[in-house]
Amino acid sequence: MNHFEFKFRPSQSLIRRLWALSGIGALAWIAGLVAAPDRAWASLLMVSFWLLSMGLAGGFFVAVLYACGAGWAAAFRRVPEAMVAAVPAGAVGLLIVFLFHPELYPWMAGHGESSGFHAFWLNRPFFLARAILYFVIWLAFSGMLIRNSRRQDEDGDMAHTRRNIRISAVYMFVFGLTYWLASVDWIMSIEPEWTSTIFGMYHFSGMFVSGVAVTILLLIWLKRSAPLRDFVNEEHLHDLGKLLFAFSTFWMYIFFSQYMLIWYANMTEESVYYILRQSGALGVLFIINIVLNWGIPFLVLLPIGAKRTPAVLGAMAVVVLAGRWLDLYIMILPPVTHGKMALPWIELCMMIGTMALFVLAFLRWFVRAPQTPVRDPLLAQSLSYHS
Amino acid sequence: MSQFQLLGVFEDESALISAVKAARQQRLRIVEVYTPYAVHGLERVLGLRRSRLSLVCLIAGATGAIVKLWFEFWTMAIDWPVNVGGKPWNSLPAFVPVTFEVMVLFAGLSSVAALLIVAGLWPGKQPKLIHPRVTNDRLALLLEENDAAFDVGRVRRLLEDHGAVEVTERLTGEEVPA
Amino acid sequence: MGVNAAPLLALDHGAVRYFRAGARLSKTGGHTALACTQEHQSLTVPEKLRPAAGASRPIVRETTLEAARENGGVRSKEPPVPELWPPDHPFTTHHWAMVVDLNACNGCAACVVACQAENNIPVVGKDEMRRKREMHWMRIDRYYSGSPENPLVAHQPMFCQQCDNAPCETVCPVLATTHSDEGLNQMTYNRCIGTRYCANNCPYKVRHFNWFEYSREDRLANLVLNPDVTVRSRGVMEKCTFCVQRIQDAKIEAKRKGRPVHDGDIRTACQQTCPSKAIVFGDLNDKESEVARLMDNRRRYKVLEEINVKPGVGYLKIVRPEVAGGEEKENG
Amino acid sequence: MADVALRPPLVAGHKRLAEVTEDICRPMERWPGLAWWAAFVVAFSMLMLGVTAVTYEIATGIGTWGLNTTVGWAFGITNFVFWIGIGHAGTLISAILFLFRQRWRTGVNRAAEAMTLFAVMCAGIFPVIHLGRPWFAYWIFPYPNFRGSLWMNYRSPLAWDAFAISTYFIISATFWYVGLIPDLATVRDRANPGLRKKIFTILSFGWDGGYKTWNRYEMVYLLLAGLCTPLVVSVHTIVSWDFATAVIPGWHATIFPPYFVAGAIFSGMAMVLTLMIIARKVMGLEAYINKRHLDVMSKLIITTGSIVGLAYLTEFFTAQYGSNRYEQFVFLNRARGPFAWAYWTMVSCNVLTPQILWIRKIRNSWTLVFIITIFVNIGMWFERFVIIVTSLHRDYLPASWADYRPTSVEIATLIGSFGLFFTLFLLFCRVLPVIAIAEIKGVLKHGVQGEAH
Repeated sequence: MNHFEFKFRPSQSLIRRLWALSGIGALAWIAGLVAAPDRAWASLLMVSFWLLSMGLAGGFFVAVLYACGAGWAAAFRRVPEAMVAAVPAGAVGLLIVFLFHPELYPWMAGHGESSGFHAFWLNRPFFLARAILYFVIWLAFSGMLIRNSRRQDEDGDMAHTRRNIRISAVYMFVFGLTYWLASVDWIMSIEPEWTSTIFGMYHFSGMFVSGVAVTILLLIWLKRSAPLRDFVNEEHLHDLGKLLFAFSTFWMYIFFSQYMLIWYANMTEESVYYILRQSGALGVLFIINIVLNWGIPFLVLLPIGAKRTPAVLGAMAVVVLAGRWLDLYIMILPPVTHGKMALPWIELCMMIGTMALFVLAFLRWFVRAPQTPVRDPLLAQSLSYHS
Repeated sequence: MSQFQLLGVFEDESALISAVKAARQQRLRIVEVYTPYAVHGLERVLGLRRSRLSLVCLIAGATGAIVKLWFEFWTMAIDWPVNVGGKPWNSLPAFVPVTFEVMVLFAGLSSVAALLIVAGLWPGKQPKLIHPRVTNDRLALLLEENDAAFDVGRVRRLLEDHGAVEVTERLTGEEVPA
Repeated sequence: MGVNAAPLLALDHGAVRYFRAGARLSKTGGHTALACTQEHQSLTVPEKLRPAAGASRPIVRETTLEAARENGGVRSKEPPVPELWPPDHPFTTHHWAMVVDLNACNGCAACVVACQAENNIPVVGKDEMRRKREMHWMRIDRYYSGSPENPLVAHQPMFCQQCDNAPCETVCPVLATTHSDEGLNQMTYNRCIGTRYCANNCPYKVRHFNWFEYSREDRLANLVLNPDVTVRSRGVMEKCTFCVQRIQDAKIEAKRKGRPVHDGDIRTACQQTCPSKAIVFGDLNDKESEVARLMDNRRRYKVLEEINVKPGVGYLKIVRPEVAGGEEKENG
Repeated sequence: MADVALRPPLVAGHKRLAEVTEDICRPMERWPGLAWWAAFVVAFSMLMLGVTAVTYEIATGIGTWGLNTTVGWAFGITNFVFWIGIGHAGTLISAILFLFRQRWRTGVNRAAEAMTLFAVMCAGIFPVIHLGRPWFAYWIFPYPNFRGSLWMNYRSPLAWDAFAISTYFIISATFWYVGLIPDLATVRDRANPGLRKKIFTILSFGWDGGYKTWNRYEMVYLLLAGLCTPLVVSVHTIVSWDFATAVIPGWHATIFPPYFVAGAIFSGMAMVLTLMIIARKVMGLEAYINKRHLDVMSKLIITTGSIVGLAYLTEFFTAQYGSNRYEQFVFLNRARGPFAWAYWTMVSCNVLTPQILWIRKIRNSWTLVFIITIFVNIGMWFERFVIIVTSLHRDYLPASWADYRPTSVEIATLIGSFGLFFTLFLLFCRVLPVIAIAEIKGVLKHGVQGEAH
């Protein structure tokens, strides 16, 4: 079997360093539990949701590539496939929060009265059952996609591609529904009185753009450090750069739609959300959030050359990721800290730890299969791709 | 001073591309290539620069956006401030949509205007067709003598070798019979 | 409505006799649609459409005498509503406002007629009435509560609430409806092009549109018009102005006499006519005014204040001997 | 080889360049047939009916429509949003798919762009004629005047709309015309000397096929596509803000922007398919508009239809999940109130019907897809009707609740807008190349030799 030649092993020292970084995150969390338990728990929710979202972004990206018959990306499809490894890790973190710190959700802790559908939807057993259901659906669908993709390495059968196209089409819709509900369940219900119908879409845009950013960073790294040197070229990066540009702008569009409509109507029950997040020091973060998620990437990636330069593109991917972190921070922390800003050492350390954990999970899955889908029918097209 | 020119007419883009490549290799002066559609990859073979019209688009768009945003603020908050529904004088979120539209309008119209100007196109301009079927199914390569070594016979053969179905000799600026 | 009843009158010893014996009712077999403004304003949320969050709407509110008298009848200070907009529109001179005592209102509709006469509001006729296009700037909304056999009735005079954060104003593309620096929501008729967005975006639906040219060149009929008020043409929006002509008149008068406008100098047409004195108009910036005092009343609430439009009209809750479900009750 | 199997050729039947020119230009050089005249007479009569209705309405007053104090917008604005939505698919096909290098677009983009223009014209009429005083419609623009400082209100979504629609029309027309120039030159050079040749000479700007111009032209085309993409999103977003900025429950929803955009693409795609299925039969363009277009566009219909369905679900769910009783009521009232029939028409036509396109057999049948697109067109009209009317007719104060019933004048106006649309489209089919000749020539070889791009 010639595909064993494609096997890639990360160095042990790298793995050790990544574990060390993850340890810092874990220690920060434990220290946080003592120093500022509310923040530590909220931060765990935040990092777990981020980790899960990155995994889901990988799976969704694979589904989109299959469903659109996008040949250009076949060569590096193993990267988003392996990103799915973050889903179980994130799910564990979320379950820890749901099981051991229900106080994060006022409705779970029994604050405030609710009735009717609100009470039916937001009750603990149903909430946990739904969470499990989402995890199962996501893992089942992305698992099927990955399995078929890997099996094709063995037999080169076109039927796997066809099957994956069908699975992807269904998954895209199932994913849209479940990710929206999950974001409502886990993030929006921290403030159970506040609602926004665009919330699911908002999270979707953030998830996808940061997923693309992570893919770009992994590609640049894997291209430099050998395994994808011959499979990834400037054209692939260029197209990913376009995606980063487009979805960063899409995020801005969704952000603006939500903010402008709430600002315009100025109804108290909606505007409290932004009033909390624009007061004091948080107001500065609010602006930085827009700058990171859209302002800088938009201006820098506008010229065509920037999207083809790995250094620039990688830098923008980092900026977008930082933006996503800040976005989640602004969404999750203020209701817990009541808008008071403290030095976010717990959040920052846990962020670094989660990043390391993400890379570890990614590598674990990435080494299990050849780093490129060797017998994919679209591989040739992907390798000779130029826009 | 009128120069001697040779026009090679092709039926197929691949023939044209190979002829262009050969002509460039032999350092012949290519006056222009005429095609019924935008042949992709030909710009690389011809060594044409990327058009800088995108710069026009960018500058016009940015100008439009800035001017409009300023104008909106000026009319709403400075020239004639009117209290509408208690909205702040500086209602930036509400000024964004029109700013965006005007940016697109400026950028789009300026780019097209710039194209028409630099390409010398205007309504009612009489076309100077190099070959009557060049907007239908023929691709044409126009070469011009660039030095004394320009050998008409050799160039004619080169064009024919690369699949030219028709080669005509002409002088600079010569009208084509309709 | 819309039928001439004069032939039924009879002259009896030089006086008009308003009754007649021997009338008989019989079925004509025909149908006619009633043109009635009252009927379709007495709707409540139908059973099958009742939402979970609360079947009734807090539009007409009731309270008990004990609750109303608590703390000397003065309402406790409320924290200011948090805002996304900077407060850059202060009302420095006057801030006109009105308070309606729902307890005093008996639904006689004299205010509606007074308003119509004062403000040259067109009479649109039976057909337009059936299409729900009555032009009254003021209407009496009627809500029922309690059992159908023995219902409790609440009357609520409804007219432009002169919101400080008026949703109607922001959406007008041509600045035909704007806010005055005295807190009035004002219409510029000759600037209106009739998009009707303002009426759609009005939560109280108190804006009225001239669907046709309602005014006519009728030299006799036009003698009843109030010369201080514009006659509106076709295609423009109109609504309650707080009798702005009277406000201006009083301001000019006060200026002429070199004194400030006193509380009570201005009386709107509806206020002037109300037999039970349920309507009070005045300047909120004058802390001694009756309207400012009533705004601090424990019974005072504002209709739809939860959507933060900052209405300029307060209502005083109805006092009932007992209110089902505790101290407060929301009807609608 | 696998690549070829997954991607059939774009143009069937190994056409040669001259054949392409011939195929596309021939129909417009012949005297129209009986079928065209019959269609034209019908469309023109519908247009005249509409002109009569609008003339009567403007002369008499907007009261000739069935609106009332509570329901200030209904049929007219429904038609406006409907037509704007139809227009969006044209831009989607020509601009967005161009950026995504979806080469199948070349078969349909010209007609789709023309459709955009005509749909925007139809749409643009409604905001003007629905005004109380339409003759003052120009007051919505900030023009210098002698009344002192009198501008307009940039905070109003209707003002944004005026800018968005006019920009959209101007840029779409420009984009369309820029795309036409090389083809107009082709038509010019085929024409015998005479009036036709003179007209096309003026229209084609002296295009001579020079490659330096082609190079710049391609750049400008790319720029316009890049501008049109956010533009088309912005236009329907702003249309959605006409409602979403309001405080009326059922209108004020943050999801409106992406939801309206998806709905616009959905309805527009259906209209493109409706028209193209007819046009390909009537005009004999079977080679250029083929099963692949049918398949891809059907898939786009399922995708956007499902997004729209998800948006319905989101709105309904969020209202019930939240604690706003007015919001909850509006959605219960939609499903069970007096306009429940319209609501369920919308749901069944927009969400349920397109789902049968998942079945490949149905997706491959011209007739069945045609029927489904008609359902989608109807459903999307009702979507706008439901959003506008059911939110308005029962809002905050039960005392001001009202009903709405369209009058014959409104229905005649709607018919008239269809008349205008089809009249313009039929004329377009007669006088201009319905398929982008130069672009089709550029992709002629695509797929045939397994060329990878």
